[in-house]
Amino acid sequence: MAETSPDNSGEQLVIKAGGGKALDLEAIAADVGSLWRAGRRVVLVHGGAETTNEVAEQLGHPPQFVTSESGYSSRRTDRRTLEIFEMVYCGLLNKRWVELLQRQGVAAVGLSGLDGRLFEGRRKDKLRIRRGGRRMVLRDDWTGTVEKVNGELLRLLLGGGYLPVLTPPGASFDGEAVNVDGDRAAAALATALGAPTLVYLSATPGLLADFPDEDSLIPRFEVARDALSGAAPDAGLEPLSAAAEDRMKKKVLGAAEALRGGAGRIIFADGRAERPVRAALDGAGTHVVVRPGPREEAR
Amino acid sequence: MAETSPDNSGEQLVIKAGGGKALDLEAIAADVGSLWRAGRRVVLVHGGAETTNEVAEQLGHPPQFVTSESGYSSRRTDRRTLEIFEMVYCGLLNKRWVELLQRQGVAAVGLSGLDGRLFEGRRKDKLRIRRGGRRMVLRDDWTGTVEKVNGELLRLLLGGGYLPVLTPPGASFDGEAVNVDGDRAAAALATALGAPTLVYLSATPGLLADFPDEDSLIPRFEVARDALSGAAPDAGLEPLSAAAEDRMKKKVLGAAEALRGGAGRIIFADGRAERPVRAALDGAGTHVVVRPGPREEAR
Amino acid sequence: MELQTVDADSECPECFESVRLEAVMQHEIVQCAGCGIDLEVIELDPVSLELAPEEEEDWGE
Amino acid sequence: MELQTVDADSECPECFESVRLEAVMQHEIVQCAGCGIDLEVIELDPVSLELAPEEEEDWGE
Repeated sequence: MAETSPDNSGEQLVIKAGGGKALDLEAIAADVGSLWRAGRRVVLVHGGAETTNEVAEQLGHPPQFVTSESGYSSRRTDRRTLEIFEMVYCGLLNKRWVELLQRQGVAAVGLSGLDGRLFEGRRKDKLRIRRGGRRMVLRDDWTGTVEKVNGELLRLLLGGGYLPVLTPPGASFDGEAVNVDGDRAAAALATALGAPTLVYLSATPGLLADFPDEDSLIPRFEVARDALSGAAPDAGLEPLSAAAEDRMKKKVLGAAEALRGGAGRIIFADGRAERPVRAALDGAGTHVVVRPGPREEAR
Repeated sequence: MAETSPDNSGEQLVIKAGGGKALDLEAIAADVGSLWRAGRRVVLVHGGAETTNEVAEQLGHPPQFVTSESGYSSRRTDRRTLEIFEMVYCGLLNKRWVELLQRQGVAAVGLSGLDGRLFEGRRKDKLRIRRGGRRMVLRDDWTGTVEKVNGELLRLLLGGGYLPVLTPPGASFDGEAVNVDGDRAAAALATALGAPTLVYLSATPGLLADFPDEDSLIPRFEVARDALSGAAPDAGLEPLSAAAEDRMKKKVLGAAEALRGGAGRIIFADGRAERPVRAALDGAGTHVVVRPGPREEAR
Repeated sequence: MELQTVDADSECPECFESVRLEAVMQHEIVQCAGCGIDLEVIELDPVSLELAPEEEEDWGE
Repeated sequence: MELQTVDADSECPECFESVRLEAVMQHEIVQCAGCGIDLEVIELDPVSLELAPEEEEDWGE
């Protein structure tokens, strides 16, 4: 293990738990509960893609995925899909997480990014996509970016002793519900709260140099602060995003954004492990850290 | 119109909007938005029974209703039903209300009674029911009472300038999600906040002396404070609960509870009307008021 | 699938009088002829009886 | 239901050169041979073209 984490319980911790059904929600909730009872202030962001696909099928509105011109795959989010997305993310899964935490004695409060405009940004109602060799414009899409985080509402809740459990969707500047990327929202959240550590939990040990070989775990990656300010969205972390497969790519972009926003440490860890958050804080998974540059005062 | 409401914008207002699809959510949201912008502090509670039945059918888990031994009909809430209930109440409808209000420029925050244990009570995992002439014990039921309201979290949000949009489920004392009656939760909420006025909006002009004749609207019902403290749950309002048909009976029980808790005025008004809340505050619908008794200091 | 019913003789856990059960279902509430208390049919095979849970003021949801 | 495609001649709204469209679909992006700008096929019958929306840095959800 590279380092054992000092029990800096005062420090803010942001955890993004992936949506995969391989994750043991109960184990993660128990771990977060013990951190919270030890005084650690935590904000949890969760996903739900896999379950949303299943429910969409059952409701006869199967999910459609489109590939954006720049090659990223995303969920076609027409209004009906957005409503199914809300039912699963905000209804089923958000309240499942809150219930699991409440049963651990944690004062969990579940909110979406629409509530109090916790995640706010621009609605991209037109998408340029590739479909069957054609370039197309896709209209009536309900997806958006995360450009602002309502840190004031979060501090209000954290100050009141609550543990915010957050989920997409977010809000457009006009107050519309928009499907936003949870990994990127978690990065914006870490920046807004000045959280030194952001932990991404998913169904893999961490970033793998040779996917899917789980023994090729990259334990640590140091980046110089000024390397982060390049033009590319993954500036400074290019080797990591090159190695990352599709869904992980977005988490690496999130990591780059969080590091640019001032976070000192991003951990990609295994959400299936025993006490996954503690293990991550104690060194497990891939630790992406900013190498303190000459101008860098102690963080 | 019996009375025009003084624009006591400081006073707390609790609104319970029924779940019926006949209600014009957009019109109600616009009306609430204008009250909120005028400085009125509002908490909205919403239902969702009708939509839940539809989604339960689509998901192949059709709703089952049971009649309790004391004759009240309620939704059989096994775990699968509870999850569908959460998807519709907390996912689809709660975020629809929040979105409608956000688009009106209102800082709406959607929460269930599970979040921060806003509605907390005892889980009734065993129900005594009548089925086909038999008396039965129904186990594995996820319904509960509302005995405590987290007024502190609500005041935190209201103080921060937010408009809480609340929905069942509630939380059991063990932190489990339980299906609770929204009308009764609204009554407990009014009591916890010391709100002088509770407005029930539903798809009918108000309480009807001769259901379903909409011209038989009861405009006003005065009750002496000490008549409220009888043993029966509808003590003091017996004539109203006698006239009320099934779903309205529960709202009358809620009204009795809110009046016992200190509310001064309960209004049963038509959620389909133009500016339904303003109309209700200005005298429309059935106004149930406490006749100030001799010991009653000015409210 | 028609729910299973059973005829059987059992004993009241409260007053130990014998209780005659006719075409009862699992979780059905029956009244003891001896002491009048409400009993719940917990199991059918073999039949087992327990005091039925208290009737709670219940508004239903 | 196979999506409708159309062959047609139209005019680039940017440089007013004529634009030859072959088997295009509604909302398809085509490039103007004259000025190279991206155009969107807004309507098929009659064909209408507009500047295609900017390509946004899009991570997708």
